[in-house]
Amino acid sequence: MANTEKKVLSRKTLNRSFHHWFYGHLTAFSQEHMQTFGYLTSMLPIVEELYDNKEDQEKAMKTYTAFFNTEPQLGTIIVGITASLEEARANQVNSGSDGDVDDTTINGLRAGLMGPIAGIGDSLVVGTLIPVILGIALGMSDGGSPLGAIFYIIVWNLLGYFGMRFAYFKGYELGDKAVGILIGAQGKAVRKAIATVGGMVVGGVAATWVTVKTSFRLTNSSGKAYLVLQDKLDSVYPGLLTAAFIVACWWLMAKKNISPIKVMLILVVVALIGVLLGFFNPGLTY
Amino acid sequence: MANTEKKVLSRKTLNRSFHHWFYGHLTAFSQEHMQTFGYLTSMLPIVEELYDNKEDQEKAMKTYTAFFNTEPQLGTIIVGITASLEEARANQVNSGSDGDVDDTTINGLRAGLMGPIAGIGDSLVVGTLIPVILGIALGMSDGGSPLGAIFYIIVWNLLGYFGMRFAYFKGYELGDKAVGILIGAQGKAVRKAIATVGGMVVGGVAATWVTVKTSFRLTNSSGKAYLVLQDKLDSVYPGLLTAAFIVACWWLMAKKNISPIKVMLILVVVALIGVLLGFFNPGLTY
Amino acid sequence: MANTEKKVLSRKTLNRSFHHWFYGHLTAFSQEHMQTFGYLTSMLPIVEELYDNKEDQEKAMKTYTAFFNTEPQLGTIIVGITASLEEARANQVNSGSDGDVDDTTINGLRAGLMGPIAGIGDSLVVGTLIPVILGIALGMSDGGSPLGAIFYIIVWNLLGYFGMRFAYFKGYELGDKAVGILIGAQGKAVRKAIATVGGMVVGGVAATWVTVKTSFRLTNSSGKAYLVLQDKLDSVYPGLLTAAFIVACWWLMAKKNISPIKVMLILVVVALIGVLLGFFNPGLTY
Amino acid sequence: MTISWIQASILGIFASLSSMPGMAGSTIGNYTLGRPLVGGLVCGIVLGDMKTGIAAGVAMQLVYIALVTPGGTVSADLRAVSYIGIPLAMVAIHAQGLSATSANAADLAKSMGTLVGTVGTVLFYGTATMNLVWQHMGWRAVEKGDFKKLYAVDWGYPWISHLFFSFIPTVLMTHFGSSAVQALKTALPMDGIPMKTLFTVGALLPCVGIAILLKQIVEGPLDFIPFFVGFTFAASLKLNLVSVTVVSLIFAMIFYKLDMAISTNKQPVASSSGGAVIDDDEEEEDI
Amino acid sequence: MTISWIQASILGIFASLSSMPGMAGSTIGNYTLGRPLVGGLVCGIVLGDMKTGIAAGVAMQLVYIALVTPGGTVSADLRAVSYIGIPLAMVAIHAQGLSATSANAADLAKSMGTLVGTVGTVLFYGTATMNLVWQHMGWRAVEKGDFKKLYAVDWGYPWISHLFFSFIPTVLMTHFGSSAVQALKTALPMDGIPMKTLFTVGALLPCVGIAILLKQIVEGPLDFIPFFVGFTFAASLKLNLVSVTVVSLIFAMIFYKLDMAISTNKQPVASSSGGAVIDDDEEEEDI
Amino acid sequence: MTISWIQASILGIFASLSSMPGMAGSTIGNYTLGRPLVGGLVCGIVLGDMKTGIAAGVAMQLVYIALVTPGGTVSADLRAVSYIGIPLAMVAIHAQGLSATSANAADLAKSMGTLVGTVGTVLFYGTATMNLVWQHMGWRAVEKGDFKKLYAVDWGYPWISHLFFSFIPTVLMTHFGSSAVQALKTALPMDGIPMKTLFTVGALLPCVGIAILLKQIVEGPLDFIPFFVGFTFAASLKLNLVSVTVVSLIFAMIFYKLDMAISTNKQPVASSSGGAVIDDDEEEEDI
Ligand SMILES: OC[C@H]1O[C@H](O)[C@@H](O)[C@@H](O)[C@@H]1O
Ligand SMILES: OC[C@H]1O[C@H](O)[C@@H](O)[C@@H](O)[C@@H]1O
Ligand SMILES: OC[C@H]1O[C@H](O)[C@@H](O)[C@@H](O)[C@@H]1O
Repeated sequence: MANTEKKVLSRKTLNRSFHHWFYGHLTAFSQEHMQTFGYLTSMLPIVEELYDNKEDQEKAMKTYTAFFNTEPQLGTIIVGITASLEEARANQVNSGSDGDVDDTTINGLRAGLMGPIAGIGDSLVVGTLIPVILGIALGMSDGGSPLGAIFYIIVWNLLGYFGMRFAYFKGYELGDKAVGILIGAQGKAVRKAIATVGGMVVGGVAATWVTVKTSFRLTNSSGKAYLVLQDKLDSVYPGLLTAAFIVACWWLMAKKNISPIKVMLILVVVALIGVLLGFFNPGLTY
Repeated sequence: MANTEKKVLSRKTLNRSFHHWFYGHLTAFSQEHMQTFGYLTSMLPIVEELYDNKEDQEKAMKTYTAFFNTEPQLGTIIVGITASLEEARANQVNSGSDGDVDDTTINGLRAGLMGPIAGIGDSLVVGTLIPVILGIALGMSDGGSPLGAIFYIIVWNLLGYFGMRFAYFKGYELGDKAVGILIGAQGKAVRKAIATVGGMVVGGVAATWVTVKTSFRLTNSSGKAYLVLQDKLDSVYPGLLTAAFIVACWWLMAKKNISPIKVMLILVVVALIGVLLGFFNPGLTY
Repeated sequence: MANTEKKVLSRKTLNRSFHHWFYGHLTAFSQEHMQTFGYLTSMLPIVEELYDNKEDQEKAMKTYTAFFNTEPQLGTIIVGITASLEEARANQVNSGSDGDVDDTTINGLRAGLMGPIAGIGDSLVVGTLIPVILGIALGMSDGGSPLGAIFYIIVWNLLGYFGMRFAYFKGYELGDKAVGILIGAQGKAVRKAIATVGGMVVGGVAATWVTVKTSFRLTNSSGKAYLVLQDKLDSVYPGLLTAAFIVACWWLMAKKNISPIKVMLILVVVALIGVLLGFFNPGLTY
Repeated sequence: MTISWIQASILGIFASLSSMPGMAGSTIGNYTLGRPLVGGLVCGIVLGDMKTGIAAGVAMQLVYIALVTPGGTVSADLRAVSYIGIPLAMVAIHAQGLSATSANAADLAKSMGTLVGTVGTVLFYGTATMNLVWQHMGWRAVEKGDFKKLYAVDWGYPWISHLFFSFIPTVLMTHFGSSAVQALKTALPMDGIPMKTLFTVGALLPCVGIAILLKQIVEGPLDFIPFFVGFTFAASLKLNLVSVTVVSLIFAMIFYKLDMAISTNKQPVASSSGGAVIDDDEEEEDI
Repeated sequence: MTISWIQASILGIFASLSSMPGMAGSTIGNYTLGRPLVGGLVCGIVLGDMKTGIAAGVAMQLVYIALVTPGGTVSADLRAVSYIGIPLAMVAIHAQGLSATSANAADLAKSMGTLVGTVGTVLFYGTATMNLVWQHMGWRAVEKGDFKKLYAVDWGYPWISHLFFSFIPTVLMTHFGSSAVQALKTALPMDGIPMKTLFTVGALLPCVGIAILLKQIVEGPLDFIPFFVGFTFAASLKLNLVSVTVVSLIFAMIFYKLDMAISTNKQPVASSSGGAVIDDDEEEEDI
Repeated sequence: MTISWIQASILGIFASLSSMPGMAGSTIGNYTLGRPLVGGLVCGIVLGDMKTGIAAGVAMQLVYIALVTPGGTVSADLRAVSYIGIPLAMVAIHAQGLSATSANAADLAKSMGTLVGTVGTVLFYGTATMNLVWQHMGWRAVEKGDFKKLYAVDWGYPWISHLFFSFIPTVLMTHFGSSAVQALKTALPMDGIPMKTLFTVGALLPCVGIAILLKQIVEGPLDFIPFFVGFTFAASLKLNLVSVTVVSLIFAMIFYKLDMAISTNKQPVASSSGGAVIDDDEEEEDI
């Protein structure tokens, strides 16, 4: 009964699967099932091509009804990996052999990867890469220029689309061998390198775009200022006040576990007190 | 006769001991005994608390009449270590046991540590850390502003006081285990890191605060200068002449073993010749 | 018949040999024999001193009629090495012993070293060191000043002469032990370090001395320019257009294997099209 | 400046596309259209004042530069920030007669946008909850083996959730909100404490955005160093951000190689001489 | 400008506190009050011209920025520099009619301060020698077991040494020295060779201070590199010193990690494959 | 500006000395006198207008900054660039009435010099080929054991090759070429397409020079980083090249140490746990 013809997924099917994921990973999001439906629509073309009879298809699809959630960009690699595993399983089924790829393998791997990749992806893609591109784009938006926004749209979408495409096909190609690369020593070193770029660019963004300035000054009787606090502070270290406020916010959140929203409220209080004391003054008039 | 109750130095006594050292390590300095009396006054509260009878106290104090000298800031750790060893010895004595902490151990350790720590401390604390803080403070003294001096007083004294406090209690806590940390691989790497900061800041201090300028210029018949040597030199490398003089002084001292005072005398001669040749001219008038 | 007196090359002879090489390594160059005649004239004083009888001299000189070509500056070390090997061979011959230094050894070593050293020397000395010195010198040539050229002449010739001298005598001293140093791990690390300096300085040279500018601008009806492309590009990254052209040229040569001359021709075409489109305009008039 | 029904509807569509679970996929939707920088461009075009739109977008982008939504935990809703906050901020800037590219306009935008964004998180939870209805239909289809229906569940029905939680709120708030904002001018004078505080808060808010980023990057005190070096490059040397990025690459390369050197180094050590040196990587963070 | 007995006495007390073996402990005394930067502030306040005091202090601080006194080897005495040299320099600056913050005033201060500082080392040796008397009393107390007496020996009696070697010299030299300095003006004209040389020497002296620091840091030619990079940052990029420090931190971090990588690396190598690679750290210095 | 027979002859001698296989040895000849920067100085002195000479030399030096001639493969002939191209360029700059130090003069020089340099490679092959004659004489001498003759072969006879392929072409082309260049002015107006293109090409040509250098340095994409960091330092921070070099040293030191750390690291790993980690150095280039 063994069918010796080995099934190989067509490029066209893989493309469809990828695009289903690219578009639909979050569209039907709920707190309960998160990306599960996105996953199902991505696997559907795969399953339809691999299994000729309805029953096998249903059985295969059931695998992917298990809960799934990860960072969608980097997570594309998991979809690619399961495409490859599904292919292997289909060939087992067709050849009637008792292979080692089954429901448990696939879902174990999916569940094992989705956590780490959510962490890495959220911090590297959403938390570092996007802010870096945004930071650069902000620098091109001087005077209300649309250049920055256009730059961001193009660069991010090219990186996003082709990066995810690359991840999908790399995942398909490597199958479960992809796991090592994502989590091994080299992966760690790459993350360290990206974090370095991220740290420096974020510093640059802070210095370029955030400006906390005090209006405090001491004037003598004739009205001439003999102490302009802001200038003194900047002569110590340019941007000192800005840096101090950022570090203070970081400290409240990271060391005191205060939520961002509460920190914002604290800033409102600080602003009010500062305004009352004459430390802050935006200097507005009609 | 063994007394099972283990003696533990009270926080108050350790504090007193620390403050005696903080204040008095050098006050009665002489070339012969150097910091020995400072050490004695630091150990006195310890010894008084640990030993109830006068005889034991005298015996313990005798240990610390041995010559002692090290860099006082970093050296605080040694005082902390001996406080801990003395405690151990007192417990041996009280329990009547033949312990392994005795005069020889303590003085061996004191003598073994005071040399390296003098070297490390003199070069890192007095030779690098203080110049770095001073260098930064100089930058805040523009136009005769007291900001720099105040900055130095505050930063150095906070670092000095709490740093020494930390060293004392770390030493007490770790006992003789502290030795490894000070001299091991990590200690070396930390020193390398500090030396890097030191080197760069000293370079910055030199460029910001030292200015050697030549007044040499060639003028044509109508009095217009067609060669201003200082400008030419700065276009090659800003501060070239300053850097050259510094390296020359370094070379005389480091490679020719000429003492700083002799180098200063050489500079007097160089200045005289330079003035006579018109290379140097401070350009003063009443 | 063994002559126990060991021959040692005199300093004077080594000096003559070195100077013959320093001057004559390429003077009689042909595509067929390249540096062979330069090598022969360098070895002649050596051979004449080591062998008293004509026959031995002829035999020794024959060794060096084998083809030789390498990067001449760094290659000096090979001449030094063979001077030392020839000395060893002469002592074997004179003592009548059957030593292990013969024609084959010497020419094997010469042939084995000349390739790698040509590669290293061409890229490090001619391709990195000289451009770095030239780059610095260019910076001193502002406004047609001869300072840069004079700087280059002095620095390069001092480095060249004493560097080659050092290589020669180091080669003589180490004999065949020199080989390891040139090719081992430390040699590789040194090359990496030099390449880093090279890369950064070349970047500096490019930014300082190469200027590709577009004259493209959009003007409104009243003639005021509302988009000056060059300014926009520089606000994204100063020197963007220059950098882009350099990378494009690199890409054509390195990735498309197009020869420099063809790339130059492409630039002529690009210039013509750019001029016609108003992208480039040197803005000349009489 | 007023916002017509048509303009409000276009903004409503963009709100639907760009929200978290939005209808354009997260790459194009939330991560592109949802970013305030892009939202500023869109609002600027729709409301016919691109300059103000982008200036307001840039200002808000800073506050939300670090917005990550791990596991669907949403601390601010970008559809509200970008397509309700920015239009209202634009109206306010016009009403107050501020120059579009002034720091004051930016501060006003930040305060307003942040308020809207924080309040707007309710829209996110609304959308996600309503999607449960369609997912329920999806499970039934799966059971029946009617897989084709999944496409409708994943790509189609959620539009209904967005009609209620993205489109309608955006249309209403931008259309009517604009007159409310106009009224503010008379109520709160510019040199009064409330407005001064509002503008000051606007200037302080991006500190939170940057601090959130920092939280992600900083694991030990040493991790502050790249941040401050970048800060110094930009603040003291006036390097622009592309240049900062270029310079940061050489440090990235160094740390990459260092990490590789240390980790390939540790392996044989670990196996041969025990765990003594293993944790020096962690230790160094504590210095 | 003259210096009254009262002003001179206050300076004398500070001299006692800040000398090496000084009465305020080395942290607060020698390393704080003794530094010419702080001395300049004190003298400025005492003599009623803070600006000149600080400017002179800054100038001298540069010459002595590297002052380390290993094992009690004192090459310049800071009590003399800070509390005799600075006051006299202030008087001279006034006498010559120089602007307090001019380079010329600084050069004058450096020359004068260095002279006084070098000569003043005799005060250090005097103090230390006189302390032998009290220490002798201390040993007797130790023998008798009268330990409480050690407090007087360590904290009290040395004040007597300082009366003779810090207080009195300072009082006399500042009080009378000021008129001597005044007389200089007529004796040595500003455009004569001696004054020109004096001022030039003043400009050159800090090179020695920096060079001493360098001597401490530089062990091989490679150690010059951080120095020159820092120099370039400040000279060519006009970075201020806090900024230089911030940037230096990333290099410090790199070298720390490199050193750790190399040393954890060497250990297993050493034990497994012999000493061949051990000394590459030293070798590199020789390049 | 014209070039007399005497001036032309001096240029001819320098051409002989500085060519590849030139008569002054490669250190002094090709690598010193042959470099356009030095050629510009020489031509400037010979033709009595140093400023224009150096400006033209600087311009051309950029195009040929990377000129390496591996294994006698010569892509441009420096004798022709430096001693035919520069003089003609100087004449052209004068004829066109351009300011010596203007960008336009530089662009003109680059275009002209590159043309001459490329065409001039024929002189190199001529010289090298003619040298075969003297080498033939050399081999005969070697066979006869008449070694002293080698000096004449290596140092003397090649002058004859240079008479034909360096001296005469230089003399003729500079002397007569100058009038040809003068005639160009009337033929090609400055605001016409050909001249505009010529000048634009001149501005673009150095890109090739730099790109050749890059080709040598860049082995993987990571190697672009130092280049761009140097570019940023100079372009954005206006650091001059000595300063760039100084800053580059600290990175050089880091990479040196990293490489040593990695390579001493690999050895024991390789021998103990197999090849698994060996090729990470190569791998990293592929990222
Ligand atoms: O945390 C992983 C992942 O969880 C959810 O799917 C969303 O919040 C995503 O934005 C996030 O990336
Ligand atoms: O050298 C160690 C130590 O010796 C003496 O105690 C004094 O000179 C100190 O300043 C120095 O730190
Ligand atoms: O490539 C090695 C060497 O070959 C030839 O001798 C010449 O082209 C030299 O310039 C080159 O250095």
